[in-house]
Amino acid sequence: MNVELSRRSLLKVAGAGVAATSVTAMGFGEAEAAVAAHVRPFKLVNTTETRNTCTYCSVACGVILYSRGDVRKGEHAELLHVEGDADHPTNLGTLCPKGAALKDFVKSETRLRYPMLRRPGSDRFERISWDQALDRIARLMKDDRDANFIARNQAGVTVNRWTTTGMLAASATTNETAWTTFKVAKTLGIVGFDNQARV
Amino acid sequence: MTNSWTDIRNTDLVVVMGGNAAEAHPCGFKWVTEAKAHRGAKLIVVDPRFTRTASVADYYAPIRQGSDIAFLLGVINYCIQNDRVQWEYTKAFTNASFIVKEGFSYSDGLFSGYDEEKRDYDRTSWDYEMGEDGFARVDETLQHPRCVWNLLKQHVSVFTPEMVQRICGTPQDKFLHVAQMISECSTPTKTMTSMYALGWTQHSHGSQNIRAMAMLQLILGNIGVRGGGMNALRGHSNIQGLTDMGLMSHLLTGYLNMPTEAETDYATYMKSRQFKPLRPGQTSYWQNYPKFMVSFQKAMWGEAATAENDWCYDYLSKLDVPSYDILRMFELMNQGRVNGYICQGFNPLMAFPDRGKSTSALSKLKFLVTMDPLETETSRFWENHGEYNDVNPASIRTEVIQLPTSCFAEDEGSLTNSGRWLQWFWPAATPPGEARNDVWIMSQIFLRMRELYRKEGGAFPDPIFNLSWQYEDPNQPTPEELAKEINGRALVDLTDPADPSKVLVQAGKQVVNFSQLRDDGSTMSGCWIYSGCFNEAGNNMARRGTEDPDGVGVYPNWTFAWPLNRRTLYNRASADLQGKPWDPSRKLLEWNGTQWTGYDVPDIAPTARPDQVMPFIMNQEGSSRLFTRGMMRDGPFPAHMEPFESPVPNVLNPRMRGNPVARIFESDVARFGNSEEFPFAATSYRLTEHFHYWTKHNRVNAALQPEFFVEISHELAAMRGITGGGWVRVWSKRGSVKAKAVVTRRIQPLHCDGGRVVHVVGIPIHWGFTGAARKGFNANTLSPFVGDANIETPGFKAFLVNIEPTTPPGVVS
Amino acid sequence: MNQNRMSQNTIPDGSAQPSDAVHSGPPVTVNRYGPLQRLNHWITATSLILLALSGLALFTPALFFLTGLFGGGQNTRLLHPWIGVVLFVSFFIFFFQLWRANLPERTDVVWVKRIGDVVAGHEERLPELGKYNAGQKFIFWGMTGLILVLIASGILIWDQYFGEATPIDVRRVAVLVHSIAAVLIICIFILHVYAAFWTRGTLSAMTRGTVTGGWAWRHHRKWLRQLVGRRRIDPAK
Amino acid sequence: MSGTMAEQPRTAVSNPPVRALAANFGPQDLLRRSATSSLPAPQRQLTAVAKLIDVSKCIGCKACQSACVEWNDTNPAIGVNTGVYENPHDLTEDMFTLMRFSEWVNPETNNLEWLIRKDGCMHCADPGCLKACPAPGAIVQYTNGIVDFIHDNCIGCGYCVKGCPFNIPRISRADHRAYKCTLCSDRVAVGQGPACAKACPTQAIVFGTKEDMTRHAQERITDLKSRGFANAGLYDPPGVGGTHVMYVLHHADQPGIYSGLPENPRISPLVETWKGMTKYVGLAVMGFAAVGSLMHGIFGRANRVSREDEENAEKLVEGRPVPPPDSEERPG
Repeated sequence: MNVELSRRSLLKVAGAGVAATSVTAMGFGEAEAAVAAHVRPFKLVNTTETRNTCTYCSVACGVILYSRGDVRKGEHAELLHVEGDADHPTNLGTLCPKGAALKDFVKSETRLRYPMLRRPGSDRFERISWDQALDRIARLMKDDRDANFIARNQAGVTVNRWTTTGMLAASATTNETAWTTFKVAKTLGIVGFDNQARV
Repeated sequence: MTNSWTDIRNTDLVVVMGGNAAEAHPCGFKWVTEAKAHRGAKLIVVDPRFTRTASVADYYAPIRQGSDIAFLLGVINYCIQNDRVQWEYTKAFTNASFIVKEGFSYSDGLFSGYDEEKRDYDRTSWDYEMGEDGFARVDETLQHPRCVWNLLKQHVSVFTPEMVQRICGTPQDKFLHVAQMISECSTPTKTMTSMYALGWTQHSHGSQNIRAMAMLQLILGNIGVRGGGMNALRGHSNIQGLTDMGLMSHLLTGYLNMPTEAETDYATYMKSRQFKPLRPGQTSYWQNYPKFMVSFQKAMWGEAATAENDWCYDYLSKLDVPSYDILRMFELMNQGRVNGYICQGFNPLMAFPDRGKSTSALSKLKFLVTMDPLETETSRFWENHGEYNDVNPASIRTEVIQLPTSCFAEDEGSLTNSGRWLQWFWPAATPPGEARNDVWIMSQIFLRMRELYRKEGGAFPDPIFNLSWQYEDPNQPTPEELAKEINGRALVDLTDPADPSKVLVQAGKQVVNFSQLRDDGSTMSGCWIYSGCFNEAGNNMARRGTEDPDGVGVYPNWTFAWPLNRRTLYNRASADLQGKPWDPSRKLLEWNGTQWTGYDVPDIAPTARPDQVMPFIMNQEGSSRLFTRGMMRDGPFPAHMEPFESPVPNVLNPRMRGNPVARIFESDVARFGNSEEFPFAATSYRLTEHFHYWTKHNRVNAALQPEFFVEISHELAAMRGITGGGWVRVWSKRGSVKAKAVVTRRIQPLHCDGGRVVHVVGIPIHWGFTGAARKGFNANTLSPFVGDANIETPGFKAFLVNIEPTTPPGVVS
Repeated sequence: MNQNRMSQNTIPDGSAQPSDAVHSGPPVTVNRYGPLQRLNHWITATSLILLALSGLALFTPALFFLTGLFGGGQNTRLLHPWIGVVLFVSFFIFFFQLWRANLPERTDVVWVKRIGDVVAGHEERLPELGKYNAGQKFIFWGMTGLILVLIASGILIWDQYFGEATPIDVRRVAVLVHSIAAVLIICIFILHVYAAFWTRGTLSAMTRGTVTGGWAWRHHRKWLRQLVGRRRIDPAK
Repeated sequence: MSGTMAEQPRTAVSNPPVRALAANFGPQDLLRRSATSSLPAPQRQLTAVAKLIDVSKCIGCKACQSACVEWNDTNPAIGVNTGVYENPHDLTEDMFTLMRFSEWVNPETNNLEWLIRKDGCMHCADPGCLKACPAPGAIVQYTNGIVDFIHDNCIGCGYCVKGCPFNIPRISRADHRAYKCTLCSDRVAVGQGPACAKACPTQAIVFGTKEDMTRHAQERITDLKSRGFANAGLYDPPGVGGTHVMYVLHHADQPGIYSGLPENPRISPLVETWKGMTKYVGLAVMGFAAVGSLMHGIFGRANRVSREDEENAEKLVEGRPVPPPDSEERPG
């Protein structure tokens, strides 16, 4: 992340609701070791901060993700905590009940981990490899496209429609993902192409 | 949103109608509380339910779901009757003075040209009278009987407070109180903002709900000004982006659109899009359409797109219907005419209307591919979950492939928020197991198909072979590569037309923004409206400048807003014909005699004279439209239309059911219920504790709102012998659900036409059969399969149900 | 003479229990408590002491150190209510054996009136007494009442199991009542123990289970006469 | 009016630190310590802090609950719907704060008002929990007003629950220790506001010095009065010496309508008696009893059985004539 976060201490900022005089009175600037049995040690110490955007609604609140490890250094990283980005003009660090619990979305027990296949008539999913999954998808799609692609209409006009396979694009993916998806879907001639804008 | 979230702080009056901002967008709603605290702004909520937003409102008025147009036209009528109109704005910046053709009429709730057979209008009479000079005729004095203003005046005249009460069930005194508060904003120094969402869009007449408020905002002079505007609170984090990027059946990127069968070649296609100005000296910015279109085609097919082959115009699919939207696709699916479906992070089984139909449709597929970070009901639609998903897996032949994707915390890229800000974000965590990001997955599908076509050949492979795929690692294009492609670059040196010796942009360099795009194939740009997001200055979406000159709420250096980093659309309308701000204390732009200056990027040519060039540059008129000509299928003015399932007949025309031109499929007509069998008016909605069907997977939100429930009034509860916390069965013509009952004073019976009492049943969505929360039934088991006449948004907000006490799921009564 | 005869023929009611018996000496010994009764008594006594200690530890910070005896505050909090249950059960097994012998009689009134002589040890100035004197009866019934109060109030503030079921203001009353009752029962306990020591020869009743004839003659003569009388009729005894 | 108003206190003006920081207060700043008589007087007086909850700005979104759970890593159970919006249905050891909803029809306007109050520890200046606590150092009060539980010292007796005038603390079924809002002492100690206040979307919850929070409250009250809430006011109950969590109420004259917010909370007289009179009198009585009997034992003459008693017993058993009792002697 290329942006330095503001490091103003709550009680030192004008408008933070605290008179400047109180700052030292509250012990700021005076270093005393925290006693474990007393004030709990601050849990974000030595975590990696990352600027991100809440994945839910389109207020698009700024969030800061605190993790152990740094993916940008190629390390394995575990998300520890999520908090609103105080620098963000819209949410000023605040978050709604969903945003405040983003960590539990990321770490949900029902997160998917492996490609799965459900065979016709089966009552369960079975794990498959990415190659199996992707080759299968490519095959299914090509066969359907080849079988049902409408190159020309009755009038002989080139229409290039593929109506028998549809696609719904995700609403929480990035514009860059959207562009990739758009290119692939429109190139194949998928006209049954839509997104969540309506729901 | 025409304005930004942070701009709401500048308002004097917030009207939340057709939405529930506090509940659905709490952090955006912060700016309403800011306006209240610091400007003394007032908040009005008009809703069938006393919502969380209403709990902090200064005034609340109840309304029957689906009757918003009558209410809004009533307010417009009130403003006209009481001369509460921002006249200077209305005369100069709207088409009030335009004269409409002879033959246009409106009676019995229908406009001229209705064909009951086709369920469609012949819209030729809905247009301006054209003068010999090729421009539309106007009457600045607004005296002409057929000028838009007089037609509007007449159109709204029936919506008296009495009529509003008959239709909406809103007590007259409450309606008048609201109308009076709103009308005060007609002075140039008072602005009102409209915050709406799915409460307006999800009706068979959704677009007209919004038109009605937009018209009101225009005659009050509230569009383009600080603290004003029409603010659509988009639902998903990047749904604005996906719409901008054109991930829809009838769209290309940047609101360019797909050709139809009638547009047999590029020239024909372009003819109907290069709009000429309808008034002298106006901008009509869409005249630049070819520049954006050609640059788009070059972005798609690079070298292959040439002037000779009309920039690969034929690679584009040509539509035989207005659009293959989700409703049409599921209808076709249910008819067995769709074989494959790919759900990229989406849960149609839960999110689409008439779940029974969705299940049957999905069961007819050959294959279904789902891409999602989480389990979805859709990917497990074939799995039996007792009463919650009563299907027989053995009889469902659909092959399902479920792909695990990364989520926001593991991704990088930009999201476009409701205020059109493109905000770049960075990854913080490693995806679980083998989860991969969507770009990789889509690339793999494409590359593997392309490989198959190379090996085996097949149906029209040209676009596939020629699709521009110039990435360092074709298997995994990087977000930067893609963003740069979206922004666009020069393919050859771009020289200054005035002085060919001067190179503006060198070949291969990023264009600074869409003003540099050209229609001769010398530039490419994936999405013109985003152009400027990633130019030679770098990734502007990653900017995090927090400065906000004079605290106006513009934040010009925070990320990037489309178009051209403009934060408030139509912002030139914030100043009068001399270029002076309507409200000096709320200056956004000002004409300094030679050009526009101010806080925001002008939404007009910087040197366009205020007295000559009107603010609405995207319109051929140069002004905004109170009368939309033939642009909307269901009328140039909003007309009162009932939902297809309504507890009361249409007061204006009892024979008229729903939206007279809304598309309905044969099979669905049979699945509409009537008010005899289903006496209660249901509406579905979201709760603040949850986000769609995602947060039920999250233990914290599941704990905050664990179980599916419905909300009813004490009166209805007494009538049906229902107790709070007890189980009820709610059923519509399409299905039946069981839920806990929340009996509340926040829902009150409405007294409509002829003393008819309408009881409202509130049905939150959010529950399903996967995740951490309790298994629950789904609101869309009940909702009807019908969409808006213009953009096919399903009508989730107004339908009919019945209700009775029952036993818990699994217990036989 | 006649008197003697008579007194030897009619047996006075000293509320003796079946297990009580007298054995000719010298020295004469009298069975006062059977083995089970003694076990019962000591279980009750022990739990009462443990309860007092753990209770006091939580009653005032000054005595919090007593929690050390139970392996810390958490254990003290955990054990105290369970010991209470033991006390309750054990005491009431005891109660049902002794309650009859502790029913008040006319002589108790005299005993109370002459409490001065009691404390001074002038028992010759008191009427002949049955198995228990008024003081012992007072302790018996006092314990009974207070234990009932303590168990009831104790359950109300046993948060781990009954906390949520009990309204907060009820719990507040209960905790007050519990502590007052505890203070009283501890006082009675002290009185009981003291009396047992002060009245020499008493302890053996709860240790060996027997007292000397002299002890019985001095403190519970009517009870002794009853036992002797029984013996006449049934020499086997 | 915007001109005259001071900028609203914003708890979330800063992002949390990630480098190690020394806590700004600790054991040396204790004003009170449960079950401890000999507490050294604090060397310095920290400025009193306070959390202000403006009920009139609260939209009941439960972000505070969510943020609280996340910051404190608690694990609230997934319950059921019982016909109300409260979830969970009461404060628990895993939910330190709870939105309480009440639907109230204002008799004056006949309009419905949905009164939503964030319940939780009030951080009383005179903390009943601390007064009731028997475990030395299990509950502490810092000179900045924060009342905190030191779980290592907690014995789980639940006296704090009874002592609290607001019925706030809860005992964990899992580790048998008492839990409640700590006012995020760990955050305050590094210059951050409480997690709930930072999250609160409408900033209905703000945090700062008590002085500034009181001033801010006055501005809010002025605004509310201008909107027709004549009885708007600040809830800072004197009965408990004032609190470090305060409410702005639109109907300050009747706190009871906000899901039973106590009219005039004070430590229950029962608790006062229990922790006061009973303790002292009780100890005195028991002491007196013990000492008294001991004295009597030492100085008083023990009640011994005489030789004569034994002989009389033997005579009685053998049926030999026994000297008639004194009582029979006297009349003759």
